[in-house]
Amino acid sequence: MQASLGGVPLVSPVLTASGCSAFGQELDPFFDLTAIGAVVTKSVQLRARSGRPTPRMAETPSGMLNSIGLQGPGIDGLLAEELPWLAARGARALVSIAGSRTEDFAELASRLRGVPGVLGLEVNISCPNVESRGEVFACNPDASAEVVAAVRAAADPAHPVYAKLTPDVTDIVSVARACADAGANGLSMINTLLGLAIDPDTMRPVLGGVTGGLSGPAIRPVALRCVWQVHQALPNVPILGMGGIRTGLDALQFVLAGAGAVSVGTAVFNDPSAPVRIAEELAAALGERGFGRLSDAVGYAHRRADPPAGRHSR
Amino acid sequence: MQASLGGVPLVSPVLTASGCSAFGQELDPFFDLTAIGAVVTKSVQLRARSGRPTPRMAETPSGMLNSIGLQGPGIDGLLAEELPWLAARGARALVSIAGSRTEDFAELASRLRGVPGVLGLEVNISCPNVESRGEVFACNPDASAEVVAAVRAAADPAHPVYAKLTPDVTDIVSVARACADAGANGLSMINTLLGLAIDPDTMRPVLGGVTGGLSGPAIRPVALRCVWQVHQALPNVPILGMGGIRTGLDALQFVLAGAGAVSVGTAVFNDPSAPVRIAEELAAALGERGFGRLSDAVGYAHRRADPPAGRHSR
Amino acid sequence: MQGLAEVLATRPVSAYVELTLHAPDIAERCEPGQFVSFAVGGRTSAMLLRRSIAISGVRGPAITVVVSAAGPGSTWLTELRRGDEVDVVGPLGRPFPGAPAGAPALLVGGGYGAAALVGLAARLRGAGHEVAAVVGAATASRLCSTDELGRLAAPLAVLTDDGSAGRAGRVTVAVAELVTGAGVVYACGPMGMLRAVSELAGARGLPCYVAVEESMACGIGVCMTCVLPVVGADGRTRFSRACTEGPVFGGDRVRFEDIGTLPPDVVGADAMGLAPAAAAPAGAVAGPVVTSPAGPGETP
Amino acid sequence: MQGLAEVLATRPVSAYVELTLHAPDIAERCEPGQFVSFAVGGRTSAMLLRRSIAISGVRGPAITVVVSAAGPGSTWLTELRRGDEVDVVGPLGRPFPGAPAGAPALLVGGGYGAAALVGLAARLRGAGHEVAAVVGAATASRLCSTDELGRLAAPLAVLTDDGSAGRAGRVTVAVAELVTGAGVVYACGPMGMLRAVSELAGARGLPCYVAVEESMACGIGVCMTCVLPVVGADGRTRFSRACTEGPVFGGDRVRFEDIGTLPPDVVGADAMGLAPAAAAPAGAVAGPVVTSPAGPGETP
Ligand SMILES: Cc1cc2nc3c(=O)[nH]c(=O)nc-3n(C[C@H](O)[C@H](O)[C@H](O)COP(=O)(O)OP(=O)(O)OC[C@H]3O[C@@H](n4cnc5c(N)ncnc54)[C@H](O)[C@@H]3O)c2cc1C
Ligand SMILES: Cc1cc2nc3c(=O)[nH]c(=O)nc-3n(C[C@H](O)[C@H](O)[C@H](O)COP(=O)(O)OP(=O)(O)OC[C@H]3O[C@@H](n4cnc5c(N)ncnc54)[C@H](O)[C@@H]3O)c2cc1C
Ligand SMILES: Cc1cc2nc3c(=O)[nH]c(=O)nc-3n(C[C@H](O)[C@H](O)[C@H](O)COP(=O)(O)O)c2cc1C
Ligand SMILES: Cc1cc2nc3c(=O)[nH]c(=O)nc-3n(C[C@H](O)[C@H](O)[C@H](O)COP(=O)(O)O)c2cc1C
Ligand code: FES
Ligand code: FES
Repeated sequence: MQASLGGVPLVSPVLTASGCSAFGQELDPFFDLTAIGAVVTKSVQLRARSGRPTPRMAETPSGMLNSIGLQGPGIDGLLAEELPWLAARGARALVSIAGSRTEDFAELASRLRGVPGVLGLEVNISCPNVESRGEVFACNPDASAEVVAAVRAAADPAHPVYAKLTPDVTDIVSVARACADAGANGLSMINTLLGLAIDPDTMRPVLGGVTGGLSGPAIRPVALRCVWQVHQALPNVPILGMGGIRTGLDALQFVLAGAGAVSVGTAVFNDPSAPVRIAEELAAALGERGFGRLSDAVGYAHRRADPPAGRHSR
Repeated sequence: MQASLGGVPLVSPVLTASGCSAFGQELDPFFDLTAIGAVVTKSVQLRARSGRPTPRMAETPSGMLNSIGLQGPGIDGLLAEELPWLAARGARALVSIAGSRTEDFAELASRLRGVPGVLGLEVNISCPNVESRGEVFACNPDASAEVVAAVRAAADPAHPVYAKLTPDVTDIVSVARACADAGANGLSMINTLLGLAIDPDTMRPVLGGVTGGLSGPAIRPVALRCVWQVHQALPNVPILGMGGIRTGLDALQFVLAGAGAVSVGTAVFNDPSAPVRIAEELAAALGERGFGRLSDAVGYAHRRADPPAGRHSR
Repeated sequence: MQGLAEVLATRPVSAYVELTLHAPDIAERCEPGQFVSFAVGGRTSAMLLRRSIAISGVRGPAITVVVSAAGPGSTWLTELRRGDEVDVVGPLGRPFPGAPAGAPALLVGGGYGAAALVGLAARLRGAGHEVAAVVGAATASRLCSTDELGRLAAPLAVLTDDGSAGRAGRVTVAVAELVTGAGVVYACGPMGMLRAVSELAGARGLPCYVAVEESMACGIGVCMTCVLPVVGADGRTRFSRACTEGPVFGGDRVRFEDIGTLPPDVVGADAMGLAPAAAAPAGAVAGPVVTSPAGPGETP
Repeated sequence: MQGLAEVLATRPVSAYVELTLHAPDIAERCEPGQFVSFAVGGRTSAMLLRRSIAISGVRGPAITVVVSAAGPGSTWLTELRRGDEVDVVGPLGRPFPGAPAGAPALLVGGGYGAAALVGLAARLRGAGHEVAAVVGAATASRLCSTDELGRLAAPLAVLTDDGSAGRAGRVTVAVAELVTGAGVVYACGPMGMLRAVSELAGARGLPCYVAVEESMACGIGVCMTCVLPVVGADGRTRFSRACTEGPVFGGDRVRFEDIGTLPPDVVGADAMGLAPAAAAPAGAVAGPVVTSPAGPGETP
């Protein structure tokens, strides 16, 4: 079931999600890492980061809150150990980069030029978890565009650059458009929603970071709405869709809404082999519905035309 | 457990939610309508509305999408039948009003002046379901302030005016502040999140209205975050908190985050007697934690002080 | 009435499962055509909404329902075991109205819809009415309650689309034959069947009552998700709630062809199409304005 | 390794429930100190995250776990019935290291933590080590595995805070007495107990291994929610994952007093406090900058 990410061919349209697969090593016992589209790595910054104090998680109805604070080895550690490990196994990495200043993003992009096994870059302008005095980049079209342009300019021309958007904005289409105009080769949608949980016993927020990012099936309808609106407005901009995907039929909804590929994040915590299972289920679902190629189904739900000759049980 | 809504005393801090209790009559067989804080009525407009074509609902993980389109009898029907029915039984109504123009809201407010049984007004500037060419009022601080000011001016001085906010904004605090500055006596938070579901068989959006409002436990962390942020910024503005409340401990979280009263909506579909059950559970939870009065607990999680001498099981 | 009912027995019935539940409060007050709604999935389930299921029979303090495993919620119901408890609300909705004095009744059931007619057949026979019945389904395994109705109705015509049981063909074929001898018609099953039966009865001026199905979020009349266009006594069409104004409606009152649409003559339809800035241009047909969402959200 | 395990038996054990599960792949490879993680709540549950439970024993192709009903997930596990199937992943985490040759071992279990020591006691005895044990709990009903450990360890000291069973007092009292005769100490139970035992062992320069508990979203090392400050071989403190670098750590390596905080000397802590606009003012202690969220969200 061939797919692609900003023109780069993928063996499968299903990828992991940044922060839900570390750097791939821990998932290796559960499935063949070369069988999925790519491992999307934990957002990395220039310097190593400890991350926030615990508690860093709270379970919520059909979801969870996390406040990790982008713990990670930093670009040097990534280049020295994590990426070589993946490349040695023929696995592909979509490297997620993050920073609190435009220059940081640009430097990260250039450090990753020509690195073996790196498929492309996911620019995390929307992760809500790390302290900063300013606003989330992705809440501001201009700030987002600035980062995307800088990354596009500094990055390896062979690396597609995907800008990752937050749903916590009044008009996600304006941010999407700004990123596309600034040279993004595609858009990753959505990051977590900002949420809170209070422990009824301690009567304080559960998370050390007070608020945290909400993910999992609970947010799937919001993620689908964002993909729908952005594809409706920018039908030619490739979308990597994510947010609560647990089954092939969930992934199918994202494809029909306009996503050319999907990421599976929180569902991996419930089912470590979810990415390969979901890819199989998606392939079967597309076949049953008469889609010869994945690309025929992308954005199909927007088009008024009758469904193809495939099975319709309703 | 006394509580109040913008200064007006309530017999209980638990109310129904607009659109989840029609006008109270259908819930009468399930619990004593005079025992809850108030019935928050389905948003009414000047004219009767048919509402959207079906399908109008889709179940989602720990929640649901709805696209009703504000079906209702219109203000004349409300004044003739629904409100008199409630007043005759000694039940209190917080009347939700909606419109597509500021003048509509003002006229509704004036039509409700002095009407028996009416406790106050909830101004629905954020319901995402009815067609209009313009933006949702509550997505724009100025538009919201304009409506609130007009309603406050036209409404019965004895009626507290609560502005109902949407979470689908970049900065809910700016909208909250604009409403408070415009004279709102309190803020109802949150309305539904805009979401979408696609039927994998028809491969079209499930809802006739394409997108719909997401509600239920799935959105509770987002609702709590909104109450937290607004109470943090505007500690003296009363908050009616709602969004996925199913148990007394859920309600307690909203109180600790800053809500002086709560609405229970989608949970009623699962448990028609939820409002009275939740009120009992909340009262017990407050007592167990050493809170003599509800008001002592409002916003407690923000204050660094040690918890009162109540039970701490951790 | 809301509470926990114990599952007394569970019995496979062709492709369905019949559950017998100890629910004295419901058994004592329910009437044929009414339904109950179950909380599904267990205490920690992500399925928040109740599932509405017709009451098929009453045996003393127990009620019976026949459940077809469609999606996850109904499937969960079919997996309940003897001794389990299930949270049920009911009886809900308006039952089948009585038959005109002495009128011979024709009952038409499609798929599991036939189960909701068994209690009605017994009640009509008890009141001295002649009862004939037509039961149909796509295939033999989807037939339901043919034994029970066989004991109560004469004649009983059984049809399957694929001819795997009874006569081959749709129920409407048998209805057309039997309707001439009937004085009142009752039907329960898929919408298409209800429409055809209503037309057959209407053509002969016979009173006809149909029990409809519409997706229900609350089942108790507070959410407005289960509406369909129904002509009222005043001749005006309104979006009426299947769960409280129904599920039983006069067959001639339901605008089957308009279900899922917004007919311009529905009460309040005119208010839906208004552009915010200006009133709808004169003469503009305020038809179903199915535009994609206008920006980030739609104003109220 | 991931799959469905059948519940072979379920037995109440004081305030807990012992489950015996048919899981040959896990039984054949697991070692004392490792854990498994269960999907809970059933197919349609809103509880997405797995619950981590220590492996208490192995019997041929079966493993046993002892579950304490805390919240909804563990409560669901305690309600499993014989014949039910449960989705389990494991064995997970790093086991207890071996004891130094000939060293007499002291095992210290708190509450259900004692269950994770039974397999270890058997292994150590099998390798010729003397094994003494101390088992404690708040009250008699919270004690666990006293019989099993009684058969494997001598002496076995049993204590309860409220004196309702064995000696009255905290386990540390008995540990202080028995630690002098020990060459290695193993402990599993509440964090406070692990800290006290580690200090007692450390004071005598004894190797000490503790199995910690931290809230786990994934249990397999991909989410970074289960970290605690642990001093590495290079002397530098890192936020280490309890699920993969643990759950067993050297007692002297865990900075118990800093759990739940961000000590400034943790690797990468300096990067956390940086103001976006300018570098942190010289000399500013980049301590735990616990400010409330800075506006609608926090930049990465
Ligand atoms: C008045 C009435 C009586 C009914 N009687 C029976 C009966 O006797 N036996 C039987 O097997 N089924 C009956 N149904 C249909 C039954 O309610 C649906 O099959 C069931 O709700 C589908 O839920 P699910 O979880 O299997 O499917 P899903 O598709 O997962 O359901 C998702 C949501 O949509 C709603 N929904 C989906 N399909 C329907 C539908 N056809 N009708 C109502 N709600 C739906 C569900 O209630 C749920 O809230 C009746 C429905 C109504 C309205
Ligand atoms: C390595 C390890 C071994 C354990 N061994 C056992 C055992 O043998 N027997 C036993 O009864 N319990 C054991 N626990 C604790 C058990 O995992 C928690 O009690 C359980 O996860 C709580 O889930 P809940 O649904 O009951 O509570 P909830 O509070 O509803 O849990 C909500 C979420 O927080 C997590 N969580 C809450 N408390 C804990 C905790 N103390 N540890 C880990 N996660 C937590 C849950 O996993 C869940 O994701 C162990 C935990 C760990 C980390
Ligand atoms: C524990 C955790 C850590 C995450 N870390 C990151 C991150 O570092 N960078 C990022 O862009 N998104 C991060 N995310 C967001 C996910 O990549 C994804 O966008 C979001 O969780 C929605 O997808 P899901 O519901 O499938 O998990 C994280 C999510 C979780 C649950
Ligand atoms: C079926 C349905 C109809 C609703 N109608 C309205 C409405 O007319 N006006 C309004 O302000 N909110 C409406 N809401 C939003 C609720 O009042 C409430 O803000 C939201 O559902 C979150 O609370 P909950 O999760 O407890 O339902 C509706 C919600 C549902 C589910
Ligand atoms: S299902 Fe809610 S009104 Fe009928
Ligand atoms: S629980 Fe996810 S990394 Fe340890």
